[in-house]
Parts: sequence; structure tokens; C-alpha cells
Amino acid sequence: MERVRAGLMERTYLEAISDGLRVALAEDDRVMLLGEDIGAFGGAFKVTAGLQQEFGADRVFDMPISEEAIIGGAVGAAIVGMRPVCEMQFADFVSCAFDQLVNVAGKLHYRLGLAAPIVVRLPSGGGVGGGPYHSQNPEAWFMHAPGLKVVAPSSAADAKGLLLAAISDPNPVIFLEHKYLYRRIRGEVPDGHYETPLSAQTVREGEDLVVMAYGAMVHAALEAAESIPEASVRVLDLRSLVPLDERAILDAVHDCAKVVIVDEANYTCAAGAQVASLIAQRGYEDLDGPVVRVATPDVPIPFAPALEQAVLPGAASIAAACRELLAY
Amino acid sequence: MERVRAGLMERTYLEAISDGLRVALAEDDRVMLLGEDIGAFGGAFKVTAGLQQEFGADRVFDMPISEEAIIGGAVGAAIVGMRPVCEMQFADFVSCAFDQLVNVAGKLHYRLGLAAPIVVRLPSGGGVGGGPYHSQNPEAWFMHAPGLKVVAPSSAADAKGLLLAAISDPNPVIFLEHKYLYRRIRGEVPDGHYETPLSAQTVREGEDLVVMAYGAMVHAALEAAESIPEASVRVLDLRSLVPLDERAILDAVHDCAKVVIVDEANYTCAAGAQVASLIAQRGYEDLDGPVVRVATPDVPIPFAPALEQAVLPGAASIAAACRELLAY
Amino acid sequence: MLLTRAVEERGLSLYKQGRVTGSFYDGRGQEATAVGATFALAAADPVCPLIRDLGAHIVKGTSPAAILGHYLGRAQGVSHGREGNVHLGDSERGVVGMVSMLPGMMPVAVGMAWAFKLRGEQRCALAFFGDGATSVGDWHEAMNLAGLQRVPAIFVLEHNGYAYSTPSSRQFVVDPLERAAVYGMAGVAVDGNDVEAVFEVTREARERALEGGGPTLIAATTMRMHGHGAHDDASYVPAEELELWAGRDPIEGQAARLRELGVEVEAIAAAVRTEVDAASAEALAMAPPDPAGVLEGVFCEGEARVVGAGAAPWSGFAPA
Amino acid sequence: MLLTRAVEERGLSLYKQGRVTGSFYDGRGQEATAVGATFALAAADPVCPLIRDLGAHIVKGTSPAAILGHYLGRAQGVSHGREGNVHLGDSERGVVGMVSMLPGMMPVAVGMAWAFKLRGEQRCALAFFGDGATSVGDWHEAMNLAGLQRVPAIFVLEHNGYAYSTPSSRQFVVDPLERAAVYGMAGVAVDGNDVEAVFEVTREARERALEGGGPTLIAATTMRMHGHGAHDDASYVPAEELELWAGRDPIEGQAARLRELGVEVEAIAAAVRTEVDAASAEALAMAPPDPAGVLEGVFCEGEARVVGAGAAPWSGFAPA
Ligand SMILES: Cc1ncc(C[n+]2csc(CCOP(=O)(O)OP(=O)(O)O)c2C)c(N)n1
Ligand SMILES: Cc1ncc(C[n+]2csc(CCOP(=O)(O)OP(=O)(O)O)c2C)c(N)n1
Ligand SMILES: [Mg+2]
Ligand SMILES: [Mg+2]
Repeated sequence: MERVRAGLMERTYLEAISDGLRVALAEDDRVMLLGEDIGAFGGAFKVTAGLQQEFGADRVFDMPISEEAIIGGAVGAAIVGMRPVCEMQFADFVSCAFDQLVNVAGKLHYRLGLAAPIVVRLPSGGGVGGGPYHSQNPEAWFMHAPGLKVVAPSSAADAKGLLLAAISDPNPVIFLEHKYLYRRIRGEVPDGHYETPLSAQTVREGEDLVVMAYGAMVHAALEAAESIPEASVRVLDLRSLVPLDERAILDAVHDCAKVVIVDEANYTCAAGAQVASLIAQRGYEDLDGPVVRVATPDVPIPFAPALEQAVLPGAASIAAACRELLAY
Repeated sequence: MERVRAGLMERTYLEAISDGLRVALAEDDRVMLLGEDIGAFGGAFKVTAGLQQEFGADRVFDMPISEEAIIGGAVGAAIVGMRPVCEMQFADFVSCAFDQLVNVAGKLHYRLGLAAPIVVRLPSGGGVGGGPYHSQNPEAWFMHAPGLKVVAPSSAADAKGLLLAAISDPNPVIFLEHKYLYRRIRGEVPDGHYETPLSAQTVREGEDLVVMAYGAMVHAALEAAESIPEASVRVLDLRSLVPLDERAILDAVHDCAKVVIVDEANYTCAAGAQVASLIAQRGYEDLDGPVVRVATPDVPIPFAPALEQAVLPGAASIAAACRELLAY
Repeated sequence: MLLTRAVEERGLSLYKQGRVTGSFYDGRGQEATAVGATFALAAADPVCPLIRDLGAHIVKGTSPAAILGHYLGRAQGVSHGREGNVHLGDSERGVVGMVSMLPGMMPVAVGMAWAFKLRGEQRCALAFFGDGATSVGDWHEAMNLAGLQRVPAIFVLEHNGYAYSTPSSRQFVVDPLERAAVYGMAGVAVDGNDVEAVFEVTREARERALEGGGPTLIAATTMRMHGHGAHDDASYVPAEELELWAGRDPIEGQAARLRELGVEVEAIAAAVRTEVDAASAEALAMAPPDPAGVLEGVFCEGEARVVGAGAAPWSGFAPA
Repeated sequence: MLLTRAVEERGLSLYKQGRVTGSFYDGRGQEATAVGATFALAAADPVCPLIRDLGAHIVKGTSPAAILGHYLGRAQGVSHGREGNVHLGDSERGVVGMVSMLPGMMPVAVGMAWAFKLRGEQRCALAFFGDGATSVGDWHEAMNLAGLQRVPAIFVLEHNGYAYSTPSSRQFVVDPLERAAVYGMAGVAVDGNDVEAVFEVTREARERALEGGGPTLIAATTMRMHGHGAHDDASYVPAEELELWAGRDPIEGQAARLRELGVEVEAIAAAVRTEVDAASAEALAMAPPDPAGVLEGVFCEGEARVVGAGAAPWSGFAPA
């Protein structure tokens, strides 16, 4: 259910996230922000710029370089009633907090009936010359860890709406914000509080084939679809990976019969593998061709632009996959 | 290529692993063992019993409770020529060493051309009343981390052969040894040094349907197959998850046309999701029915036997899935 | 303490009867530390127990029947069959159950204490852990953050000289108590087998915490009188060491002091036996959990329930 | 040092010209620490540099052209385009390139040193890290393990008072140098801007290490004269602080001392300029990497190549 209050404004994806944080801090004093250099400095990407000045140093905290303690501390604060929102400086550093997320936060409710409403913001993804340690897409690791929700907005409006939904959620939510989209994507973003549901959304209609993607790859998929005027290509933005909108996925397969699934993450055991396996099991009868995946091969993301572009999926590789499948 | 020297002996799965370690320590003084309580005590499961006495406290080390430092230290020793074999006391604790594995060990060769020949032994899996923290199957996390090999033997002979292959391998290898099999499975194990290839193996012939599994689930699959005398059910033991034997998987689909894929790990983004997605893309034309997955649902593994048995796949749930698919 | 030991003894005998799955872990010989420290908390102060701290649950008011039912994996046990052995925690009573990963609850305790400080509440959080757990990165991050934010937290190191089979000499070269200072926090040594002494240093630490004096590391020296778990005969512990510590039994020590004060210790012991007998019967009568609900509760669906402010029937303080 | 600074200056100007992707990180003002410490190693002693340690690469003999080619992501750069900015390392020369995760190479350095000790080799391993990195769990685990095993390792803390924008006062309350003692290792303070002093304490630490005296923590006080990266104007650093440190420039300091000894510093500087001009031209002429090979080398296929015993043209010692 989306609650929208008066007013719309053109904002970048990054500004939308900042605005979401501002709204949450203003309306709920349980909300606190934790992260490295997020205070006066405003964070490595300036997402939290101005928030410490506005809400005070007892709401927005510069943390020591201690990812485990950031997440563990957030869980502690959450279970006594706070709503901590953590920033990893880059998504890549979430590996350093893996144990707290997977073993503490994720299992707390099932084991002890204790909810841990934390949000972990992960500036993720490649395409920016970040090399092996500033380009990773860690979502699949957390999809494979029961008890964690995982969302990955592709538009400015969804970025804010999913962030506010994540903060309201009584569960730990991994929030993937794509660095490549930060300043490249803009759109109309409602003012004030609204929440985007954790479900998929059709962002381009079509009937011959559906491309499923999330995050930055949604834009690559849209570009690919535009480049194939001879066919009617639907694009489904998954938006939420846990919970996964299985209904929407199967409906799209039912409607289109051909499907291409895109991951920016490494191929093996990626989100797309799960989506493909779902379709192969429960959408099998609707299929009219193989379930095609496009993903980054199983390599660390190389630094040099020529190499990085050679491994990341893009409009061209997605379009090629679509064309081949359309011809099937 | 399997090198087998004279002599065979009935050994348990656990004894086979111990023997593999003994052979490696004896034949290569670069091999060193690192782990908690693995010295005089012989490890939580007694896999290393007697090895410190036999090879000395400068080959078999009791480590402080420092999983990151165990893996990182092993990487350091490996890049200057040692062959460290690390034991996590339970596979579950590998989450504490996640960063060193994924970001240091896995990416070292691609980035710097430096090999890190370490082996990380993970006593994994459920069925033993271990509860949420002593039952996990973490393999999919590492399958989604480029640069790590992942193997999961199901038999005593493969346990030793894959361990020796892992120790010889110039890359970091995650070695999943299933706790449930430790003392329950025994078989003929060749003496001395031999290596099992990192490839799949058909452990039961059949033509109507193939069940793909690894680790303890191979035994559940075999039991399920036996329980369906009216059909010819093949069982493919994947054995190696990275590299994944895509050829063997697709060949089996080609031969049987129906496939059930079993994971003891949690469903979403498990190894089985990858296998299923592979088949849905590249084996689609050979399929004669949906690609069926059987896996532990996305819950922490509960402690009480009645609950644990309700979530883990077993012969009964696998057989039911087979029967349904056979009737398709 | 008597109750703690009696419940653990009962749990152990149930285990030996094959009624408890997995292994069984107890805190034999260390009861004074968990009991004394938890007794010094107010009802609203949450506690994060570890392996040897059944006493913390008991002091916080978790019933023996609920604990035995937990060991047995029954539906009405504390964890409804989802958790086993020492991984219990009745959060309504302010007990946050441990994770296996050592010492994973320390950062969580820091976070709770931090929230109390931010909200200006007169509460503190206490976390227990062993000497072995000090080697883990989480220990350092939590200690450093606690010192930095001067949170009202109490860290109780249960220094029993062993981590499973590993003696402290293979865990660290400098006693962790000395590490308190490098995190800018107070460090206090105490005889972990003297329940009144543990109570007293914890009471002081709590006072310091609530006055804004920051966290305290309490190092309680004690001895694990059983193996790491019931499967471990602890043959790696020298017999003399065990003998020495047998003479320092925390329960006998306190009993002697109480007798001098005229307390009828034997009557209490008898009452405890009766209570545990009843609890055991109650627990054995509990139904196993219904597998039908096994998939429920991975996610919280309604309002997030927070750690309770506790009932603390045994607290040295009135509810805060 | 001159060469270090010149190479970084050139890298920075290439970055400003838009020829370097991502961001650019340099160690302006900290050159003496990396150079002095690495100079005190033998050729066979591996080093794990961090963000501010281009000097370590230079001292180990990595050529300016290979470094500039690395910044530019060229095929003949140190990393063949696979890595960028400070994440380089020529392992043939005993340089193990850093990972981003701080201080992820510390446990690795401990492992290398440990192997040397086990094999009875007269080698040690050195790891650099910043004040901010001391808050990470890995730091603690590595320090503790190094102290326990008394490995021949040298840890060089480059204490510049900031971690990105975060001042040390929000990183810890007690100077990390004081932490050396709680791991049972020697701790030595040094003026990180005095190259000879850094050399001397490192030389002593190496001697201690090889004699079995265990690891040393060297705390080198210095100042990061640029922002964290080229995108950061470091406006959070008080101007007076920068001014003060500008007067302590490590290169000017050494130049003055050298001039007194009659060394023709200007001639050296001119030679360095010429060398870097040539290197820059060479690097700019290098081809970009061929995407055809991008998937190769995730796994090692042949024999595992080990960290080289180095060439160390600039070492204060003969090859070990
Ligand atoms: C991170 C981690 N690694 C390994 C283990 C396995 N383990 C369980 S208890 C234990 C020993 C704990 O020793 P200590 O902290 O001294 O506590 P004690 O049992 O003596 O009370 C070990 C190694 C664990 N629980 N967590
Ligand atoms: C585990 C981890 N968390 C966060 C970061 C992001 N990061 C990169 S450099 C840096 C500051 C490092 O400060 P310090 O260790 O003092 O080194 P300096 O840059 O001052 O040399 C941070 C937070 C990181 N690299 N690793
Ligand atoms: Mg102990
Ligand atoms: Mg610094």
C-alpha cells in the first residue's frame, strides 16, 4: 500500500535516498544512523550530507572502522526499540559484518521471537571503475541467509519508498543502492512519507519476451528492449529479492513465454539462478524456450574500463540474448 | 586422473579424512594443519586425533579462536610456499572468516597472479540435532565468490580422494565434510595417495529420471531411488560444486529428461538453484517436465528432532518429488 | 546457585538418559559468577549469557521447567524446540539468548547499552564471555566501541583457563584484564567463585555505568569443573588443578558462610530438590513441538517486540 | 622519497587530466614512513603496503612506468588492468598488494612470518596500516596471533590522526601504541616524517624478529597532507594542523640533512624528474588490456607461484 503525500520533486536516485533518511529521522526518533564518515562529512557518497547538522550528533553517528560492531550494535539498539540505519561505506565491506548479519540479525526472530528492525544500506555495483573491491553485488549471499529481507531499487521514487518501507519493517533489511545510479538517474519523487511495496513492478509492457532485472540492470534492460522495436519486450523490475515476488515472475512468464534474467552479480548462485530455478519448476509449462540468463561471469570485477565493460552485462549483451531467444 | 596405490581398507568417512590428512602430512612437509583444539585433543570430531602426536606441534597447530586470522594466516603461509589445511570447528563458524575467504583468498590469483593453496575443512550439515548454529550448509555463499573451489564428498573414498586433490590444488578449496556421514558411512578406501577428480559421478544408473545431489543428500537420494522399483532412477553425485561438472549434468538430463535436484542447504540461491538454472538454459530441449528442486526451506535449522526432520529433505520427500515428476 | 546447579544436574542426567539431543553443556563450578553478576542487575537491565551462565537465566526468573523443557526440545520450553542446549533466552525477562559465534552478543550488548544512554534511561546491559572468546575480532570491536561511546555496559570475563581443550597460554600472552585499560575502561579482578564478591564488583560497575562512568571489564577467575560438553572428559586438565578447584566450590563456600549466619542451608537444598523434581516432571510431560508451525516466524509479521524490562524475582534491586 | 612523491604527483595529474578512472589516493607527507621502513628490509622480506605506501613499492624496485601504467589501467602496468589505484603489488619483488578491507593483509603478514619461522628462514614480513584500521577485528586477531606465535613480523602503524574524515578521537580512546604490550609485543614510537629514524627502528625490529624476539608494533606519527582521495578536499582538517605539518615535510627535512652532508639534492631531484617524465611517457604509450583475456586466471592452473624473494635494489641490506 503506497501512501503518498502532497508534492513531487525531481530528484536524483541519491537525493531520493537522502530525502528518505531525512523523512525517517524527522518523523521517528527511534531512527538513528550509523556509519563511517557519515556525520559532518556526509558519507563517502554524500548521501547523509547535512543530516548530522540537521538532526544532531546523537542521531547520526560517525563510527569507528568496525563493521561487525556497527551491525551488532545496531541489532542491540534495535531489540530495545531503536530503528538503526547502517551505512557500509561500500557494499563490499559488508563481508566484514557477514557473521553479525547472517548469524545474529537473521536468525534472531525465528530462534528467540525477537525482531531486529535494522536497515543496512549497501552502496553497491560496478560500472564506475571501482575494481574488485568497490564494485561487488553481494545480494545473493543474503538471499541465502534466512531471516534477512533484501531490496534493490532501480528508480529514484522506489529508492526512497523502499528505504522508508525498510525502516518501517520489523525485520533486518539489506538495502542495495546502486552507485552507478546515484547521480545518473533522476525522477519524480513524492515528498514526505510513502512506502513502496516489496514486490515486483512491470516497467515496460510487452508480450513476446520478458526481461527480469533489478537495480542498475533494469536500465540496461530497458535500453535493450528499446533497441528491439520489432518485438514487444516486457521489463519486470524485481525490486525486492527477499521476499521474491514469485507471483509476478510466474505471471510474466505466463504472459510472455520467453524470459531473460539479468544479474550484475557473478553468475553462479546469483539471484537470477533462483529466479530461473523458480521458473523452470513452476513456470515450466508456460515456457516457450530456454530460460536465458545474462550475468557477470565468475570473475572479480576488473579495474580497467575495457575489462570491466567486458564482464558486466549491458544493453548490448541483453539485447543479443533477447534477439537470440526471440528467434527460438 | 586417479592414482591408486596398493591396498584397500574399510574406513568410515571420518577415518578416510583422517587418513587423507595423515598421508598429506607424511608426504609433503609444506602441509600444516591449523584449527581450534585440533592438536592433542584431536578436534571436536576427532578427525585430527593422533596427528599432532605423530607429526609434531610444528605441523599441527592449536589456534586461538580467531577464524579470520586462521584463514588469513593460512593464506600468508600459502603464498610463501606452505600448504595449510584449516579446520573450522563447525562449518557454521566460517561466517566469521568470510571476509578473508571471499576478499583475500578468492581474489588473490586474479588480481595479483598469486596462488593461495589453502584448504578449509568445514564439518557441515544437519540431521544431528545441532540446531541453528551447528547444522548449516554454507557452500552456496562460496560458490558465489569467484576464485574459490568447493567440493563436497559423499563417500569415504571420495572424502579422502577429494581432500588430497584439494591439498594438491594450487587454489583455495572449501572442503565440505558432512557431520552426519562421519561415522555412519563407511566404505573401501585405498591406502596412500590418490586423488579424486573434481567432477560428478553417477552413483546409480537409471534412465527415467535423474536425481542430482551431493554430500549427505546423495544417500537420501539413493534411498529414494531404491524405494521406487517401478522406475529406473539415476543418481548423480555432483561431488564438486566449483568447478561444477556442467557436462555431466547436461548429459544426465539428456539421458533421463526428468530431473530432481536436492539441496540440504536453504532453498533460495542454493547450489541447486544454479544447477536448475543451468539445465533450464542449456538442457531445456532435453527436458520432459519441470526442473524439480527439493531443498530445506528458508528457515534456520531448528533443534528439536521433530522440527529438524520436518525441514530437511530426506528419502521420503525426494521419493515423493520423483514419483510426482515420473507421473508428469 | 543451588537451583542452577540442580537444574544443570538434572539436564545432564536427562542427557545421559538419551532424552536430550546433541550435546549438553553446563557451568559446573562457575555458578557464582553468573548468579552473582546477574543478581546485581535491576529487572530492566538485559543480560547476554554465554555457555556457563544458566544461573543468569535462573536469576532473571526463567523457570526450571521452561529450562528443562528447552533442553528436551519441547513446545513449552523457552525456545519451543527451535533452539537447544545453552542457546536459550527469555527476552521478556531481559535475557537475550546467545549465538554460537563467540562472542557475538558483545556488540549487541553494546548496542543495547548505547540505546539506553541515548534515551537517558537508567539501565545497563551485561554480557558474559569466556577467556577463549577474547581472541575473536568481535571482542575487540565491541570493547573499542563501548569505550569510545562510554556506554553503560558491563563485560564479565569468565576466566576458567580453558577454551574447550585449549589452555589460556595458547590463547593469549597477556591476561585480558590488562586489556581493559587500552580501551579506556575500568578493569576489575574478582574471585569468580565467591558469589558475594562477584555481586559487589558488578554492583559497583553498574553504578559507574549509570553515572556515566562508562563500561567495566570484570575478570572473574573460576574453573570449569566439567568437560566442555558432556561428550568431553576433559582429560587434558591436570587432576591437581581440578582437585584444587574442587576445594573452592562456590556453592559449598557460600553454604558455609550462610550457615554461620544461621541460614538453614539444608532446608533450602531440600526445597530446591523438590522444585527441580517437579520441574523435571513438568518438562517431561510437555509435548514436542508441532512440525506444522516449523516455517512460521522466520520474519516478524506484526509489531517488533522489544527486550522486556523483566520481572527479576531474584534481582538485588527493585525493578528500575 | 623524491621518486615516490614524483610518481604520485604524476599519477595525480594524470587523474586530474581524466586519464585515471575511479579515484586517486596518495601518501603526500607520509613518504618517510613507507620508504624508511621498507628500506630496512632485506630483499627476501615481503611487505604488505597500504594506501599511503607507494614508497614501499618503489623501494622494492617496482618501476615508475609499471606503477603509472597501473594507475592508468594498462596491460603492462603492475596489475595488467585488473587492479587500480593503490591496490597494486609486484609479488615477484616481495610486495603483496593490499585488499580494500582494512587491515586484511595483517593476518596474511602474520602467516608469511610464521612460515619463515617454521622453516627456520632468516626472513621477516612487514605490514603497514593506518590508525583507523586498528578498530577492525582483523587487527586484534592478527596482533594476538603474532604475539602468541612470536612470529618475525613488523607492524607499522601510520598514525596520521585521521581515517578518511574521522579523527582518531572517534576511533579509539587510548593510543594503539599502548596496545602492543597487551599482545606481548614490543611497541616503539617514531617520528614518521624522519626517514632515518623510521629506518632505524625498523632495522631494530627486524633484528629482534630474526633473533626470535617476536613481532614489533612501530607507531609512526605523521600527517596525511592531501585528502583521503583526490575527490576529498579534507576541509575537516583544521588549517593550522596542516600548516604545522607542512613545516615538517619529510622530504624537505631529509634534503636539509643531506645537503649538510654535501649531497647534491637538486641534481637528484632533476634526475628524478627526468626519470618520471620518461616513465610517464612510457606508461601512456602502453596498450590497454585486451578484453579477450578477461576471464583468465581466476584460478591458478599450473604450479603455484610463491611470493618472490625480491630484487630490492634499494634495500639497506644485501639479499638474504
Ligand atoms: C567464533 C567461534 N569459533 C569457535 C567456536 C567453537 N567453540 C565453542 S565454545 C569454545 C571454547 C570457548 O572457550 P571460552 O570462551 O574460554 O569459554 P568457556 O567454554 O571456557 O566458558 C569454542 C572454541 C565458537 N563457538 N565460536
Ligand atoms: C573494513 C573496511 N571498512 C571501511 C573501509 C573504507 N575506508 C577506506 S580507507 C578508510 C580510512 C582509513 O583510515 P586509516 O586506517 O587511518 O588509514 P589512512 O587513510 O589514514 O592512511 C576507510 C574507512 C575499508 N577500506 N575497510
Ligand atoms: Mg574458558
Ligand atoms: Mg589514518
